[in-house]
Amino acid sequence: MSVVLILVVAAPLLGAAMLLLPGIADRAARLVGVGASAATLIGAVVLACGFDRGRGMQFETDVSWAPSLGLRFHLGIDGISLPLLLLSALLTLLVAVHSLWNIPPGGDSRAFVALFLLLETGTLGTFAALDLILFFLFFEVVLVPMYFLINRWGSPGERGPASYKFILYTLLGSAVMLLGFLLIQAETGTFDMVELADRHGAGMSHGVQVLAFLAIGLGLAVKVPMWPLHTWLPDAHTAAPTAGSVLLAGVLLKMGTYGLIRIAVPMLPEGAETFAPYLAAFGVVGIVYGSLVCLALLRDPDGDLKRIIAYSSVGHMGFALLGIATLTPQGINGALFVNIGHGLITGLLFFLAGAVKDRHDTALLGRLGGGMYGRTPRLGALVAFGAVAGLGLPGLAGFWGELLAMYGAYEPAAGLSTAGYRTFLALAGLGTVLTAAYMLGLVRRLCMGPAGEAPTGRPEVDVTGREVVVWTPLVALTLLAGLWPATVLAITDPAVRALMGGS
Amino acid sequence: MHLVYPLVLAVLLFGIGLYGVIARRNAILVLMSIELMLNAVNINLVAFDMYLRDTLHAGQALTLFVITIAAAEIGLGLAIVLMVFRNRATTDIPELRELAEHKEGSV
Amino acid sequence: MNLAVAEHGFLSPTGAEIAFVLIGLVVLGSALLVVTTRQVVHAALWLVVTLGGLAAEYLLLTAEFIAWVQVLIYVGAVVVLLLFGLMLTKAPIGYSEPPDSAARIPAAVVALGATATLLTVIVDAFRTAYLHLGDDTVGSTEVTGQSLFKVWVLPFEVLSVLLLAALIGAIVLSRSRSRAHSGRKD
Amino acid sequence: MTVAAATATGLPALAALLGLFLGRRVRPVLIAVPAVLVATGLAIAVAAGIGDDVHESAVRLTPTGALDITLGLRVDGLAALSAVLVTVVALLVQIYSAAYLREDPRYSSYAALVSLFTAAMLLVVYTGDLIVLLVGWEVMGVCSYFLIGHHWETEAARSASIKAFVVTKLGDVPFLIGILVLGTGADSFRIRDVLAAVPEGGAGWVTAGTLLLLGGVAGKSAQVPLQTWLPDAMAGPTPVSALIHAATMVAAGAYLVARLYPAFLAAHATLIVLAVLAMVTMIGSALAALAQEDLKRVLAWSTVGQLAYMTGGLAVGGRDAAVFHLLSHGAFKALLFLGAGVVIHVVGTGALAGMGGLRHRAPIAFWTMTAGLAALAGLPPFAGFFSKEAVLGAAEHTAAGHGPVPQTAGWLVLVAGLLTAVLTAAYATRVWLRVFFGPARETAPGAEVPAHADAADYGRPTPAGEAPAAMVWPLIVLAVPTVLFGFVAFSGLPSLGGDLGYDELTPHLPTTVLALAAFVLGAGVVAALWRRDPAADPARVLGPLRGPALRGFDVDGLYAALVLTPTRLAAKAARFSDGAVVDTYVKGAAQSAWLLGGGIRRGQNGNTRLYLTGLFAGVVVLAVAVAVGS
Repeated sequence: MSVVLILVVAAPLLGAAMLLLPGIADRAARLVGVGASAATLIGAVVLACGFDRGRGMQFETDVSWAPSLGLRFHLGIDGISLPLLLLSALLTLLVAVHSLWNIPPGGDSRAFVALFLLLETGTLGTFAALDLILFFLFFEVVLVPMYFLINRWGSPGERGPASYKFILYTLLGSAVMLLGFLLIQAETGTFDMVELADRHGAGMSHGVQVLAFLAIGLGLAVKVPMWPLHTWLPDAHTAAPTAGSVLLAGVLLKMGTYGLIRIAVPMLPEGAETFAPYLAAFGVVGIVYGSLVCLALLRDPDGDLKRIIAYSSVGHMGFALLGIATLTPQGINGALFVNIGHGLITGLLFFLAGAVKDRHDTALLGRLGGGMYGRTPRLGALVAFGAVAGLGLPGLAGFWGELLAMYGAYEPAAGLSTAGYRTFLALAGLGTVLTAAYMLGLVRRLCMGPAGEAPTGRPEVDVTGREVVVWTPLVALTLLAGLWPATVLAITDPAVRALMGGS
Repeated sequence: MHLVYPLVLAVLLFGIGLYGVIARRNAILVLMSIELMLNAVNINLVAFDMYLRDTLHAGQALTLFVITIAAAEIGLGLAIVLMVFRNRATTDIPELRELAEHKEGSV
Repeated sequence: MNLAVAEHGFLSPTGAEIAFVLIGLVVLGSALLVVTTRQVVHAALWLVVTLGGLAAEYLLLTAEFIAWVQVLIYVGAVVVLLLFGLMLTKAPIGYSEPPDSAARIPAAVVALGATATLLTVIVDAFRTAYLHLGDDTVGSTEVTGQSLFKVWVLPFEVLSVLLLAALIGAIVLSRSRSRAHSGRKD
Repeated sequence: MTVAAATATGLPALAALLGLFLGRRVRPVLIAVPAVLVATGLAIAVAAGIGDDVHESAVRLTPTGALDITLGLRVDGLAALSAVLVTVVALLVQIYSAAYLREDPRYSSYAALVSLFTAAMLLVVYTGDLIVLLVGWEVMGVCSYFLIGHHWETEAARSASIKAFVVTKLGDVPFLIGILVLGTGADSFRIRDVLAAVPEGGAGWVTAGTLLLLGGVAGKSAQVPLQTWLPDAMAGPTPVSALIHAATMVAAGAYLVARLYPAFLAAHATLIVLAVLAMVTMIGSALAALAQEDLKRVLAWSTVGQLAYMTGGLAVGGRDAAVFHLLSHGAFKALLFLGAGVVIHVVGTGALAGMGGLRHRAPIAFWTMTAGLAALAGLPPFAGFFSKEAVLGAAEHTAAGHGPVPQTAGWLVLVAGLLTAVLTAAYATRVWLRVFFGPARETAPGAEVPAHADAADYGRPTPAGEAPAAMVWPLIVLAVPTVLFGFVAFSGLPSLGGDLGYDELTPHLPTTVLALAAFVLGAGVVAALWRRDPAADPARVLGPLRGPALRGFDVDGLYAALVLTPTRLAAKAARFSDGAVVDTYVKGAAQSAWLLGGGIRRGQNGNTRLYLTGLFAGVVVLAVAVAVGS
């Protein structure tokens, strides 16, 4: 019964609840937001300090919640969920600080702050849940605030349809996932993730495992997003406000891959083995496909900057899928590292995109002009840094995840065809080249070229003090994770080995 | 006597009543068909009461109750049919279409 | 063992069974006519024949009290009410309903389907069941009366309340001619 | 020893970080130059003290779930010598560019990037782990991208920078896979374990791994399939070309092969492929160099040729010869580029047409570049002659049938080497004559800037004096090794880690005679053509070949057709398919929900009998189902 973890998960909820009190002015609401998310981050850091890498699940609380349904309020974190917990706490704090000065029009700031605090509770809960239904519950709690964030504070043009598509698509996916959970419970009689993971699918016949994996896999694949099920992501990102985009890309996408690693792979080994090649294939297609679409968007004058970054997320998460699909410890470590790296880099990219959009009143490449090196050199340098990190330059956070995923693909787990996975490896390599092409094309389109005058006529202000405060942690962590990958891998590796049954 | 005879009679009567309820246009004739179906049920009850040699005579008591309720129901049914006739000047069921979904109505 | 020649084989029907079947045929014929005749009033009259036949059936089943109640209430009150209804709705004598084959076919299909299902199920279940109607203690009025007022007192009283409610309802509905017209001007 | 190497690598990196952050406030020179100076001192100390032994030190960088990645150094003779070359050239380039780009607004970021580049190169030189080598490898690529794109105002710089990075990245993909192959084959990513795990007769994974590594080598050292980016990279500032595209980065490919030489020796197939690559690159680039119109592009194509010499030397088992050529080439090519910088600074344009009779206006540049060109052409006393001679010697040794390497590789490299020697002599003399002799052509300053030229150099001819001291002084420093380094052939380089292949550096009679004949032939033909008509361009000797040679044999057109257009089409198709195909399924699902709803709504037409029929029909069906089911 560890209070700290419950506090960490509940803190944002309390913050949101406090906002319901009357008399909280606009400014105070934003401060409450910052306070709550700061408290959560501090709690998460305390957890990290007290975390003992040797032991498996820690800070557990296991309380019966609905005996009739066999539901238990079971929280706990281990090497896999701790980094993600820290990442979402950090990103939410940055969003809170960002929202101190910059809340898009569309509703009062109290609602805005309450919503993203609720979102934080959902994400933290998902990463800490150890009971299938509790996981599902938090998985769903996340959707509603994100829907409102996009619907009310999004860009006026496409926010309506984009938010509908986002919530309906993901709801359908998670409904299918719920069926999978119920099937597992029907076969094994328990919702407890730890016990199911230790059983490694014992007590479930091959057919059931395959069916359950298909259902859960589909539900999670929508969230990852896997290639054919990804069309909601670009629309959601183009319509979402900066805060929404950062949280959507930084944290929500991780729940899909985390679910695969925590639930699907360890609990349904036979299911995983049958579907691994397909997952890998779709992942690799996602990588190449994402970068191709970005290339096309670059050449199109009304291609949207945020849409390009959204498709780059499809590419990055393709690597995570490839890593998971290899079913090897290094592959899964790679997938977890991609999660962390992608969270930091794409978070930074979306913050930058938001800054560019605020300065130019448009995100359309055709009207953005260029020459940011000339007019706003520091912002241009940051965009270049983000793009270079995004294309997976070694020494920055983006590289290690992709390297480990490819390393896993080179030598997949026993039952998988090495020839097939090596072709996936080659395709993924091609994907990195295409990623490099469109990322540098983006830098050329935005930053290089004659300075010229600002398209909006307003004097262009370079990076402001406030923006520096929000972005420095991301830049610093990208460098730290890039130069010293052990910060993440040392935590995740023992947990992944334990999860994979020490294989 | 074989229990089957009353049961078969009840079923056939019930079938005819059912046909009447669906096929008839005049509301009152529909009420008559309902009477037929209720009587079919009564035969069933009485037959089973005899067959099970029930000490409580539940079957017969229930038949009595059914008869009373049927009477009450016919009373009300006719009152409603009269109201409908007074307002719509017809008792043909197919013409009473007020509840139809408006063709052009959007959601 | 062959059912036909069993102890109470079908091939050796008792007198009661023969009478039951004959009256049954009469009841079914008249019921069919109630449902199919185009003369509305004829339908009501055929209904009387059906209910009378049923009362006879009850007698054969030694449910003597039920028979008389049936005759008294159904034939006496209900059919009369129906006739009043017909008259009040200005269904002229000799008025025939226009043929409505569109609804007839599906109705026939559904009715036949239901009947066939019920028949198969019941015949299959109660093929060998046999009613011992010998001693007449079961259906006499005295026995029914005792059980009615000893065991079924509460439902009996509730029923009376129900009848009262139905009575008031019918009166309210039919009497509201004047206020209904004035009330609905909006 | 390894601590000194580690600090040598760390210092420039630190200087880079400081430079980037303190850019505006502190004079960039004060950060960059001292750091490189100390690094040079350390490198020289390490090289002096290394002797024959190999120093190893490693600490685990990170667990990965399978093989660990170690952060460590492996300092041997090869690494020490290369590090000296890198640090010396980097120091000279930093000093040179301090003067060359003094009034450039973005000099601080430039200096920081050059320091970061030096740190990355030293990391590649010293590291003991293949994955960390890849990290250094790609950081160098990104630094070259940023430095080529330094003058991002001009379109040439913009496209050249992306082209350089994407082409090298294309080469780096097989490079990464090759590392994975070697790593899993030797069950460790450390170079020491990989070399130890290579079986005597060679193995499948060794050949596969080394072949894949060739992709990265071809990309980074601009060998045939991926050489198109180097000539365009001349759009970057000249000192950058001197440092990155002459001495260090491009040599990293050859250095890697030398570093993993036992593995390559065991894979004969790889050596043959390497030999063929080297042959084609040598001849093609020499022809292209002869036909170029811009001084820096001539030097760029000649670098591609000289690199092919090194890979040729490696292909025929002459590791020591190749490294010897790497070192000497690093020296004299850096000299030539810096000299070219001075010449362009004086004349104001990079085109050969605009130059002539400069021996009076830029005397120091004249003498030092003469030494450089002589070394390049292979005139005896200079370093180039001895190193090229060593490579030809190794080739002849293998061609004669000795040594483990297949004979065919030997013959290929020998023949190509001699042919290239002729062509090199030709274009060296042509450049020498056209730049320093003949009538002084006065092209108006600000003449139209050829597309690929380096914008910063143009439009500022300084009639007065040759160039500031800081630009001229490094030339002299580089001239010393260009002249004297050749005599190292007799004493032999400090042992480069065991007797690997043919380590005899002293010139042999037959190859020396052939080489001298080639020189005389090449230089003589060009001199004769020049004497007959000084104004005309001696390149007309190429005749029909001149056009394609100028355009680099249209490899760019080939790439555009085979790679760029299909990618563009695939991109359009992907975007179309995303919008039309995948999305229509999603929208279709939504639409079908609407239609279903509409259909059911139409059923509610108010006909009560219809409802009753439906109801009873349902009941009957259920009853039948239950009856049949039970």
